[in-house]
Amino acid sequence: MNLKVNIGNLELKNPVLVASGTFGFGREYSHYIDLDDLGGIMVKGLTLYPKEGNPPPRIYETPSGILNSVGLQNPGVDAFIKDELPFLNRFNTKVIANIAGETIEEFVSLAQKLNIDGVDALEINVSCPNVKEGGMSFGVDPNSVYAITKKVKQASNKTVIVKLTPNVTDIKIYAKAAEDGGADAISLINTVTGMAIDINTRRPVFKNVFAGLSGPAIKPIALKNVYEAKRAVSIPVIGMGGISSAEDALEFMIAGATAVAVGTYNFINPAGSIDILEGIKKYMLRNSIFDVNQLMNSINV
Amino acid sequence: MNLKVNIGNLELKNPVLVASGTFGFGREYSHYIDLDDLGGIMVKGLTLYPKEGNPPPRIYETPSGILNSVGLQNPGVDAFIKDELPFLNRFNTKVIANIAGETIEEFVSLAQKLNIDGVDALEINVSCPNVKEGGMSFGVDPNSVYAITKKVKQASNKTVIVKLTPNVTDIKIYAKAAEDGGADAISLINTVTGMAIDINTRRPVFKNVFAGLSGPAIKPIALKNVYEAKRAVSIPVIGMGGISSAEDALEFMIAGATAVAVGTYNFINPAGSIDILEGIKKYMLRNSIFDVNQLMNSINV
Amino acid sequence: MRYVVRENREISNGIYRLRLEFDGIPTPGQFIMINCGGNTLLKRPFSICDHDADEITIVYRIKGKGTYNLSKVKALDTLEVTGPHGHGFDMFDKFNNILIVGGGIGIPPLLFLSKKLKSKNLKIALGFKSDVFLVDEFKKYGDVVIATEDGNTGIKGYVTDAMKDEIKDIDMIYGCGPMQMLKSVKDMAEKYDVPCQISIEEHMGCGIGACMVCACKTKTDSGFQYKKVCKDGPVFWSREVVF
Amino acid sequence: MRYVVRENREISNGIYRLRLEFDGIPTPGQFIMINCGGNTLLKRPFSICDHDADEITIVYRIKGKGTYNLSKVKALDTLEVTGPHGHGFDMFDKFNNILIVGGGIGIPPLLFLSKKLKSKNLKIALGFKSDVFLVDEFKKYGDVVIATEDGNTGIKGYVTDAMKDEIKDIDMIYGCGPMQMLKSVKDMAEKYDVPCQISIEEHMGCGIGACMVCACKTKTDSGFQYKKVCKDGPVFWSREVVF
Ligand SMILES: Cc1cc2nc3c(=O)[nH]c(=O)nc-3n(C[C@H](O)[C@H](O)[C@H](O)COP(=O)(O)OP(=O)(O)OC[C@H]3O[C@@H](n4cnc5c(N)ncnc54)[C@H](O)[C@@H]3O)c2cc1C
Ligand SMILES: Cc1cc2nc3c(=O)[nH]c(=O)nc-3n(C[C@H](O)[C@H](O)[C@H](O)COP(=O)(O)OP(=O)(O)OC[C@H]3O[C@@H](n4cnc5c(N)ncnc54)[C@H](O)[C@@H]3O)c2cc1C
Ligand SMILES: Cc1cc2nc3c(=O)[nH]c(=O)nc-3n(C[C@H](O)[C@H](O)[C@H](O)COP(=O)(O)O)c2cc1C
Ligand SMILES: Cc1cc2nc3c(=O)[nH]c(=O)nc-3n(C[C@H](O)[C@H](O)[C@H](O)COP(=O)(O)O)c2cc1C
Ligand code: FES
Ligand code: FES
Repeated sequence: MNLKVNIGNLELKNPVLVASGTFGFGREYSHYIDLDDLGGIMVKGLTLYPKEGNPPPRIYETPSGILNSVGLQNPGVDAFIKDELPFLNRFNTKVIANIAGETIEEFVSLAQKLNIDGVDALEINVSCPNVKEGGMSFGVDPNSVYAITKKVKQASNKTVIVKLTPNVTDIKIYAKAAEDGGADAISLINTVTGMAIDINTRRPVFKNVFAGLSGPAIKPIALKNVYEAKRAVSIPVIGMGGISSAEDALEFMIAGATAVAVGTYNFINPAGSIDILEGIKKYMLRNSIFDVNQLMNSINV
Repeated sequence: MNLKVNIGNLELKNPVLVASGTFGFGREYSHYIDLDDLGGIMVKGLTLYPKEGNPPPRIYETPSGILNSVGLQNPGVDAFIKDELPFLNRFNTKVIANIAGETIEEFVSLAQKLNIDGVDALEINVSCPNVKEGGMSFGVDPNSVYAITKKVKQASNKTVIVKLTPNVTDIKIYAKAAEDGGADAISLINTVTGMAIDINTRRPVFKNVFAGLSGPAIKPIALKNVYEAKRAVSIPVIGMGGISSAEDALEFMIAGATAVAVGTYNFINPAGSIDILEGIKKYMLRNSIFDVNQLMNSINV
Repeated sequence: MRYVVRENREISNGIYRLRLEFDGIPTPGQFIMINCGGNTLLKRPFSICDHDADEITIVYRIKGKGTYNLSKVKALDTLEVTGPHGHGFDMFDKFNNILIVGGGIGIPPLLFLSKKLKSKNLKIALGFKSDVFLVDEFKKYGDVVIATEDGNTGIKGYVTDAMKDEIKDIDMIYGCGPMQMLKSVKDMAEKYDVPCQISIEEHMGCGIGACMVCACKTKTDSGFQYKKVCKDGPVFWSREVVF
Repeated sequence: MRYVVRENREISNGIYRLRLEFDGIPTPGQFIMINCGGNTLLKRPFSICDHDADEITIVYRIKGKGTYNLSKVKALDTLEVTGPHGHGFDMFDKFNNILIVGGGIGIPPLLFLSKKLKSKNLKIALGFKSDVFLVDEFKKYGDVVIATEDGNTGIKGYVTDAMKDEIKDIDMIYGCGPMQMLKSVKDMAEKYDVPCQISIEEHMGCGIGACMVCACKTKTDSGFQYKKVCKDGPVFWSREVVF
């Protein structure tokens, strides 16, 4: 059975990744699964300088979903390279560094700092809803998506993936902007912007008012975006958003995703990513599919 | 306790409405609740001619939500006036006619035909994701929203409400377009576009591929849209999307909604709208709020 | 309404019978909607399999998470239920020789129908994959022939094969079961020109006729029309239904 | 991991004790995450209240839908559980006179701590709204004073009032309870210059230190830092915590 898939020049041993921000830098989950079994790890979003993130509360459960407002708390790219990357490199899996700049220059600096061994790809996060500077304001402007992609691509010798937000009228335009900017792949979706109010205090639950919705609730939305984006570009698509079972992952692959990322479901089942991979294999056996690439974009419309 | 609220010139006896398409023309629910108790009824979307709608399946359950693809099946505006309106007018509640045209001219014709006694307001549906002609293509173009609103407003002697789609980058622009076009109020959200795939047949579940997501899953998204829209306009906002409890309804009111509409929850609990109204009253008593209008937009940010 | 569960028991492989306190007066072919709990959202429709003074019985198969949850319910638990809903089987005084054709989990409502029709001359053809259920109960009301796909019990094959020999001298046919079976029943009824009613399944939202999601394509003079399974049906004249 | 429930019983008004088969080795102050089923998504954190060879006990209050669902679980049901998680209370040989201060549903982990500290001289101050629980169990390990807000049992008032008289000659304080109480405990510990550890609650995602949602604001030389309640905590030195 062939499970290998290619994202640009990056070969993944299987199509199951873990989504940025839900898996830290892999350390904690290494007690629950063998990280070697993953196609790759999309690490927590990295910024040029350490970032403390937003004040609590940072999470709120909604029907079949969660709202989060972490605000990119992370130790900064230098500490990542020094303290976290060596640990990750002990494993035989791909490391995809998720980067978030407040300016185009920051994205470029991040890319340059990550032109090192042990980093296999960059995922450009132009779609974080939880920060004031940069974040989603880039992601909802096709010109910014294009410009950031282009500059990062010039600065980087890695596979460059652009992560898109679903909070737009027409995802195709953004997918195309990334492709035109030279992206090797796109990934989607980042969280859907949402909100919650405490009716007793009549205050927003989150200090930032808005927060990012993830989890099973958003799966139908994610699937639609992946399907549409795939039809706008010829580069590979990495699908995510609510994936919580092999069946979910298969929907994304059939809709056009070359690989999938498991996010919120890691919280519910720390071995969820591997369970999903096993379920994909079973489905392939049951359906006599010997190469996972046959599944990709195999939708009959 | 005062529960009366005003939507333009329209006075509702209380702020709880039922959302278009989830309540038919009231007949069926009249066996479960006293329609007199509702603030108003937003009837199933009406088209100029009878419409058969989409082939089945038309519904699919997702985590805490449903995808629907009814495709506006309805008997047409004339049959509504002849066969359904007299029944509705037996009750002491407001009738809000939801209209869906394929062209601006159709919207105008619909509005003209509904310039009759017994119809209290129009809700312009520029945001149906389930039809080929018109539907959401209008709703994602601010100019269309403006133009349709303006023409309908000219043609109608009713309170005109414009129903917005959340499938846009910036809801504020659309809310403003409706206000600029002369809308008396806006209502939101219509369904969020989503998709599902049958992994065994590898076909989309729905013939139209995409369908509309509603129910508790979308509540955080709806609330965010209501809050943002309210901050862009000075006309009243009618909030909906996933409301399934008095607490949910209160969140929408605190975020800025003058009235709320219960949609998918009617399916789960046919007396849900009234239970929600009762819950709002209890909250008001508990919090010594004697006028429901004090709640509106009372968020502390 | 919340009703108390009186019994919930596996009666065959993956098939359960649930007896429920109930105060409505259903007719055969009608259904109820049950909130199956867990993380289901919509209520699930189930045909009424039997009705006594203050109790109804449904028989269901575990299909997905709703029916799985339902199978875990115990006597004295309560369930949120609406109904009876829908337009059931029409029963006619003028017809005496009646053929009842059921397949798989479509069989339960036909038991209630058979009970109500019991004064008639009933031929009952039931088809199963392998394990049979409710057969003894049907025997109280008429002659039963059985078909199983694997030949486990009765004729090996489809119920429509078993049915062929029964159809002469029949005044009226009632059918419930999988689409493919209903289509064969419809075709046979038309071939022999026997009036025939069939019960159709479609995914539901409201269950009461308001939301238009449970569309059944039916013939009209001018073309076709989508009727509502939950209100116009679930029972339709087979001639009307466009498969 | 799936573990078998051995007992789940209401021990006070809305307060339940759940005994669960368990094969981890927890220390006091650590917690487990339980999938409470129903339509909850995230697992819920609960402190370990007791531990024996192959069993842990938690004591919980019904708060929302997760704990409500949990209260319906019966002996022999199984629960999906991860843990033990987190950094618990540090226990020091050098300290002998120890004050334990608990409020409301923050009390359970202090029982496990008291048990592990039992060779010490323990003063235990427990505060409740009205109904008390676990008091007899604590009496096995030290002198217990009780405060209830309505005066139902013990001193009328807050546990921090009851605590005032205990603080002299104390080497170390451990606290768990509502924010406001922890703040008072912290202030008093600082006033009397007694080392003090408190257990903090924050809403959690992963529960294992990966997602950064369970932020606790802590002091650093240069300003402040958000630490993780689930991994760096839930127990912190009270001096560190910025309320
Ligand atoms: C009028 C009517 C009467 C029925 N009577 C019976 C009966 O007596 N016994 C029995 O076992 N089953 C009966 N069914 C089918 C039963 O409703 C489904 O098996 C059940 O809804 C499946 O729910 P689930 O959560 O287990 O499966 P899932 O597949 O997880 O359900 C997902 C969604 O699809 C819907 N769905 C799935 N299958 C069907 C179906 N065949 N028909 C309608 N909706 C479906 C569910 O209601 C739910 O909304 C009847 C269906 C209809 C329409
Ligand atoms: C380290 C730790 C130990 C705990 N130990 C206990 C214990 O021993 N006994 C006990 O009764 N309770 C304990 N709690 C609180 C308990 O986790 C919450 O009461 C519970 O999660 C509420 O879930 P719910 O679904 O009933 O309530 P809801 O309010 O419906 O929960 C909604 C969401 O908010 C979260 N949440 C709500 N309240 C809290 C809270 N206080 N802390 C963290 N998350 C919360 C839930 O986990 C869930 O994700 C502890 C919390 C923490 C952080
Ligand atoms: C707690 C949390 C933190 C996240 N942090 C990041 C991040 O740092 N960078 C990023 O690109 N996406 C981040 N995401 C988004 C996820 O990577 C993913 O796109 C999104 O959650 C949808 O997938 P899911 O529904 O499977 O979780 C975060 C999500 C969550 C829930
Ligand atoms: C089955 C169904 C049919 C609908 N039909 C219409 C319609 O005809 N016109 C319209 O404006 N909105 C229609 N809607 C959208 C609802 O009015 C509402 O905006 C949406 O469902 C969000 O609310 P909810 O989550 O409470 O259902 C329909 C929704 C559903 C579920
Ligand atoms: S299920 Fe709503 S009309 Fe039939
Ligand atoms: S809950 Fe995820 S880091 Fe603490």
